[in-house]
Amino acid sequence: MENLLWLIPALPFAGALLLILFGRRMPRNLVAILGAGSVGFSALITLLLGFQFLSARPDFYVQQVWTWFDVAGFSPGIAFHLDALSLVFVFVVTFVGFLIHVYSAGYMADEEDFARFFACMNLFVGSMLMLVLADNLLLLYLGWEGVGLCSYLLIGFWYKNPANGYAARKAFIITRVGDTAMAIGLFILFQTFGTLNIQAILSEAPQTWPVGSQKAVLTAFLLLGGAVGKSGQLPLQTWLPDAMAGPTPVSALIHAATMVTAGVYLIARTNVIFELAPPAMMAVAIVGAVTLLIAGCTALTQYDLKRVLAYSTISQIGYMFLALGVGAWSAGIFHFMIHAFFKALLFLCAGAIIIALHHEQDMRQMGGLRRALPVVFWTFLIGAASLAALPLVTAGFYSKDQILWYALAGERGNVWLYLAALVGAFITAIYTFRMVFITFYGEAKTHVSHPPGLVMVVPLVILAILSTVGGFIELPHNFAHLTLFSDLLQPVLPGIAVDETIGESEWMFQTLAAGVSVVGLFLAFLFFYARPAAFQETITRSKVTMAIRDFWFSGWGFDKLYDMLFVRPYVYLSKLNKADVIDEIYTGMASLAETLNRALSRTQDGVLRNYITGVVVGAVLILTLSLLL
Amino acid sequence: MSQIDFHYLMPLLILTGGALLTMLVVAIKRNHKIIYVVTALSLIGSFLYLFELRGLQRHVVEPLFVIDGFAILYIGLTLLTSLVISMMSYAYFEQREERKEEYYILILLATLGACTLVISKHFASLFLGLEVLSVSLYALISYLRMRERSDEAGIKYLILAAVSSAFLLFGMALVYASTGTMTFEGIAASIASAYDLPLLMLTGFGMMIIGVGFKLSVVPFHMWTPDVYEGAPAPVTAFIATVSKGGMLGLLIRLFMQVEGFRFQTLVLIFTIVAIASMFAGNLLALMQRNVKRILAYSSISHLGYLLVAFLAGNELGVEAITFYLVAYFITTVGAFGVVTMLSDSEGDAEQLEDYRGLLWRRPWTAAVFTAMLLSLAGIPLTAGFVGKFYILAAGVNTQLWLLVAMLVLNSVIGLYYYIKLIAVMFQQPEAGREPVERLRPSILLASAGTLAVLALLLLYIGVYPTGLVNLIEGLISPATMVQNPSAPLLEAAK
Amino acid sequence: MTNIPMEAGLLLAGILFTLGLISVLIRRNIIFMLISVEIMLNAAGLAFIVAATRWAQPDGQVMFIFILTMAAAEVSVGLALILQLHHQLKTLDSDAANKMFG
Amino acid sequence: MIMIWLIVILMVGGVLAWISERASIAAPRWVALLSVLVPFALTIYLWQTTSASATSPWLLQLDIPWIPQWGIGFRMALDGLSLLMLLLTFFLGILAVLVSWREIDNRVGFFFFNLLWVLAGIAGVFLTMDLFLFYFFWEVMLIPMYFQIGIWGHANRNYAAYKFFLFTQASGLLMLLAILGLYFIHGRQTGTYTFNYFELLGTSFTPEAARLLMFGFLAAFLVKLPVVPFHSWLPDAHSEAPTAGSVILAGLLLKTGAYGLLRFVIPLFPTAAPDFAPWAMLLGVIGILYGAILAFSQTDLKRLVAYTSVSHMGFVILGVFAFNELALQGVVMQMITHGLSTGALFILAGFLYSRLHTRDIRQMGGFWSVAPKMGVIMLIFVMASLGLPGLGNFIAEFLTLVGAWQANNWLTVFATIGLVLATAYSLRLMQKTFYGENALESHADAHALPDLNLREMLIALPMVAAILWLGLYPQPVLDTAKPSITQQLQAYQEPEAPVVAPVAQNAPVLILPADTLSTHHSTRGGAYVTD
Repeated sequence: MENLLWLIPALPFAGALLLILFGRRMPRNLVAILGAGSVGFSALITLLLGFQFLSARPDFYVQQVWTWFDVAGFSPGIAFHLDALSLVFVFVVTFVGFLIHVYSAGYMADEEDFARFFACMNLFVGSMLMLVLADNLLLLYLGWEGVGLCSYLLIGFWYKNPANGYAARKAFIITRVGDTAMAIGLFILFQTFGTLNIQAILSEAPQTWPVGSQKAVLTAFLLLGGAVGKSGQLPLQTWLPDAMAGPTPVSALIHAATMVTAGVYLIARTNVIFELAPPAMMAVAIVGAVTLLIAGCTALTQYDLKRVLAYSTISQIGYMFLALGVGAWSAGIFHFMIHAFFKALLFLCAGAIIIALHHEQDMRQMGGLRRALPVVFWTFLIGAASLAALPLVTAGFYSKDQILWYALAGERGNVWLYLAALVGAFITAIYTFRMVFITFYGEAKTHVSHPPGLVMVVPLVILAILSTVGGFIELPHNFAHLTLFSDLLQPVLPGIAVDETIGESEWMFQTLAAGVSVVGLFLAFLFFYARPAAFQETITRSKVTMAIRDFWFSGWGFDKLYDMLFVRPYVYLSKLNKADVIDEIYTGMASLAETLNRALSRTQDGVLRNYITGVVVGAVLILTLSLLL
Repeated sequence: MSQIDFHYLMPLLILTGGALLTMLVVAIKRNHKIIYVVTALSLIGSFLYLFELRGLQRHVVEPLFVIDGFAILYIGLTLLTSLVISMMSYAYFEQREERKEEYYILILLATLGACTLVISKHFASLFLGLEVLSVSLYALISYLRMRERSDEAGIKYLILAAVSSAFLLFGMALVYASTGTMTFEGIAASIASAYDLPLLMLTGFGMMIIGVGFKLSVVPFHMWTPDVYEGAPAPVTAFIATVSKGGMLGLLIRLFMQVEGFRFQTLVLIFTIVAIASMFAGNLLALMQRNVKRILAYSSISHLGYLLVAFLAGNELGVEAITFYLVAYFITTVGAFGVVTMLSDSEGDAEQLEDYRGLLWRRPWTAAVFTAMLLSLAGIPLTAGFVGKFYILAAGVNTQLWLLVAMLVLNSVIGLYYYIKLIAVMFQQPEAGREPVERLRPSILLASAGTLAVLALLLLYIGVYPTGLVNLIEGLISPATMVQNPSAPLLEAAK
Repeated sequence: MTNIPMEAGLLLAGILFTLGLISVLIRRNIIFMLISVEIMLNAAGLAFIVAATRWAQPDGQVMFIFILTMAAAEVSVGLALILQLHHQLKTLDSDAANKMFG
Repeated sequence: MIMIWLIVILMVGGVLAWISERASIAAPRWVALLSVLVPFALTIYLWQTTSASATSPWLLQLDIPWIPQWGIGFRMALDGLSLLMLLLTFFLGILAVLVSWREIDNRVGFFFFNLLWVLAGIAGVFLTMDLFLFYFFWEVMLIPMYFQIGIWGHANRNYAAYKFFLFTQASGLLMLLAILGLYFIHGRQTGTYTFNYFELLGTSFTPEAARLLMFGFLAAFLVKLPVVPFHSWLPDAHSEAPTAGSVILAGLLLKTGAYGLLRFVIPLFPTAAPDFAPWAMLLGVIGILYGAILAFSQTDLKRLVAYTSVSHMGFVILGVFAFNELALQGVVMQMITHGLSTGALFILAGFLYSRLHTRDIRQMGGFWSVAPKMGVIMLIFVMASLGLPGLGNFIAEFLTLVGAWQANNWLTVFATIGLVLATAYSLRLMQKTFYGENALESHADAHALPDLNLREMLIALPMVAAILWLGLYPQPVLDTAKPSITQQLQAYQEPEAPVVAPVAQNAPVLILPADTLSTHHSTRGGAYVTD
């Protein structure tokens, strides 16, 4: 059975290949079937393998398909490694991926480049699976870059609009910055361990590097660089909101559920190295905490539905980073899974709205959609509740609560991290329900023309169910103490020790967290449903609040900052030197020769007496030389 | 003079006889074809006689001449070059109204002068050879009397050559005054023990360098070169560029080797400066030039600079290199001027760059030959010029003349520019190129074309397989051992 | 005779030579230039004779005769050329013969 | 003998192509195609049938006396490195013939003559093991290339052709000086005056001499590669050359520089090269960054691609001077994959030019909608040029960087930053051509840009297949290169061992009777067998 492992990434790749080669000549139905079907089969195999894995409980399955290359003992294979961690990711990628593919068949139905879309999507799923299944970091890097490429292709799917192309390039380049750091990290790892095989490195590292050793810290930071780029965390988060230029299913799959969490996967995968580098762990936590606050604040101010969701994604991944940073590995992964469900759901709902409103994304043009799109409303509401972590009934509550708790009580946690996470949860609740109220309540501003068809609705419903029940596989120990998920991950990810002194008061903090999200919901109700005008007035009255709002709206000015610091100088420098200043040296040499030529030509004036003078001068010189020396 | 002396001097005597015979024939009947045949026969005869002399011992005709392998090599080279030039002259002069017959007398006499130069070992024979060569050249340069430029070139050459002769003579007189002998070995003997040259000698050598430098057209005595090249008829230009310079170079080598001039830093320094200046001046002057004959003139200045690099190496390898380079250079130059001759019409010589535009498409074979010649001048592989340049560089590197070698490399690059500019002009699209006013009968051009073809093939052959020529040169020069110089046992291991 | 040192003779020849050279340089008339060159040649001849006297050899005299012969040949060719040039340029100014340059 | 045949077939084919022009205008094309296909098939055959023995990396050797007086022989030898380079040469040669099929319509015969002779010269460079012969071929390949640029090039062709010729000549002559210096030093030490590569390998120098000679060799190779600041001939030559010329320039001529570094600089100067290594690597890094920055702002499509070559070739020198197997394997891969990817980009530029008659990317854009096939191909090679894993260039760059990291951390960091800049220019290229609003829509005829036809697909698909193959399973290539790379590095791996017995001035180590010279067995050159 585990011999089928290679098929999981291979099927989507095969689908992509067929679609690239023959897609344009295929009927649309076939394209959709091929596209969704190949991912579906992958999901099926995952299911089979997953059952086997769960029942047999091996540490991992490994399958080497072929040796990629072998140079001087460096022999990374095209080899797949399935353990609990990858299983979770593969499961999410294939299942959510499959659902989104199905949804896309409806969403993209009117698109001209139907085949290209599915080809890219399949290529993406394949690369993503490669990433999470890779048994060595180089293959992981292949998947890593592959998903980057697909992200580029899909953000720029509507290539005719230069803005989309810009967003696509921005995404690729900024993530490439992170990738570069990661590549350097790989160099260090290879130099130290002579291999890039993940398991080998993880088992070697503790023997080679003492805790806190300089190299371990450096490596961890470099890997963090890669993770930060891919996952849209500070300081490389600016590409993700712009990435919303792609079709909405793309945003759902790539920029919410899967690719952007690759950073989380990388850190979790190399957890041993991070454990050896406490400063890096701290950095992960701080990056997460700061990012979740900044992105949350920005999400409060956005009007573009997809941008709100994008910032929310950044913020939620911030939670995952926070969890990883405090050593709550399985909590981070758990949140990843739950987030994948509800964020994909939210995006798909947003997609349904957008397509229903003729590609209208501005929330101010929406409103009152509750009645026009009831299914979308309910599913969106479920997703939003999960995102806002409304207590008890949502999956989001359980996953986020774990993170909050460990941020405080974990051995690496502290009050500040906890406070940041708590405030973040509060903000999350506000902006989530701001969306709900503005979009679905109030009066309708745009006519709904295009209600979603069955292919679109079914994935919504399934995801809505998952967003609710997904949380019940891991319940707090003071609640029901169900630890299915963390048990699963136990062999891969180390557990977390809890500070016993505050262990007693866990109830209190859980209630606090629940309360915060309910208060947030209430405030959103107040500001955006009950008294929107008054709230608006409060904001606009004061210059300070206006300035804050503008600052938040601009994503805390990062875009502008980078533009000024990097983009403009680079473009300016490049344009300035377009003609290549070094060429001037050679042009100069050429003109020097020309000048000399002109000067010498003047001596050849054709006058006999001057020629004789030349001879005489030469004679004098020679005689002087021979007499003087 | 014994009988054996006559035997050894026979090639020169044949030439003299040929010249006299031509004169007589002209007196009897002016016929271009007959004169042409007589000339060719006497050159060929003279050349064939050289085979008689091969392998014989070095022979000295006291006190004036010495005939050794070196001399035979240079005489042979001179004769062949003259032959080739006269072959190409036929078509050239056939289309011109002037009396053409005396031209061949002058060619024969000039060749005789050059041959005398390379076998002389005495100031008197040196002077005689030089003047026979020079006076013939005055007439040759201005042979096309009706052309204003011919006359101008002639008078310029005459005055300058006379001035330089005066320098040479005065220098010889000073050397004579200092040593009391005019034979090379006598001079060598008198300074053999000297660590430093006496003032009189130095002045004398200095003034002789002026005379020699003029003939070689090296900086700063080069200024006549472009004007004379431009004004003289194309075949004569070829003659000046090759035979006249080759003869003088042969003499210079013999003199310098004999007196071991390389021992004296001053002389070496002078030649170094002259070499570098010639390379630069020649190449820089040619850079933007638009007259092909002038380009070739300037290029010859720089090539003499290159030759001086090998000359300064001052050992057997250097002499071999010079000789090899001369062969390559002769073939190339004669070939290049041969093309110019071929393309010239009765109006004037084909010397403007415009005349060559699109030549590759109009007359592909001619253009191909010209391209090959230019590439050889530039020293690009597959041509003899490359091997020659390689040889010179080898000589320079061997003696570790790094400065000169570096300058040579630098100048090769500068020079490349105008050679490939010429080539580029040839493959540009023709824009109603100036066709020759009247074309000769193909049969007349056949000789020229055939000669050019032979030259081109030779160029490639030597470029690809230089072994034969190298063997010949080494075989003729080594036993000559003009100087018993033990400090240069080079390359013997590889032989 | 013998009490005139060789150096003096050579000096005389040198002065003559220089005079000739200077006059070649400053004269524009081609005939005069030719004459000046002859002076230089004869200066060289004189130097040969002085040298021959020093060594009491006939070689120098022989050289002088060579020089004379050669000078005659040169002048004859030169005059012919000058004639032709005058025919074309209508002047004997050597500076006028500057059609070729560059 | 097969090695000579490879070259002779090309040369004869060239002459035949020229002559056959009289028969018909199509004849030279077929002649040319055939005369490249045959050597290609022969090389593949060689690749499949021969393998390096445990003791010697040499697969074939040949030694025919040529100018025995000077110790010059027609010496050739084939090892894995040469074999790979030959494969690349003939592969790109075939493509170059195919792209010229319709593009060249005047003086077809002469064009193919030049094309084939360039290839012959390049093949000679990759095969020869005699330094004189090496220089000979080194120069021989320039002239036909010069003609190609000068006759069939674009508007500014003369300038470009001059520049190309002057740069390469100047640097080549410096190499010639170094070769001569090497020749005489070796000759004085051993009494054996020879240009035989295998014998010269053991020469020992004073540090001063070694440095000077190495710089002589470096001059030629660095200019050819090219390394900033000697690169300025390249953008002009590449952009003005006809498509086939650009392909050969970028794909092959630059590789001769890299090959020279591997074959000559590294093994000949094991003492001087490490001293220079940091500087060389610095030059490489500067090249990577400088080329990338310049590529970013170019508006001429071919010029842009040309500057990317500058950037990519920076990796080559970076890797070469890292002196380890990883880096050198990376370099070999880089030579091959860059040949393919940049060749492909030039071919695509040629396709676009033949349709649009412009190379200005400001006048392009949005072509995906009309020419999606071309778009996919372009995308693949753009991705290759930015080093996307899965394509050959990634393996090359990664191995190079991993290897370079062992040698110098900081420089490798900066080189890695080059990957980001590569992304910037590559994506800009894609954006300006295939993304955005269709630039042709404003014209009356929106379909002025037909998609790739069958012949063009026939050119493009093998390249795609090759670059994917190299990206996913490069092992055959790596295995082929391995023995020769180990060989080149021998002097570096065991620094304590007396690699080169220090040869005293008056105690020649090699005392050989003159007549055994041509079949002399040099320990460092491997068993020397004439075939």
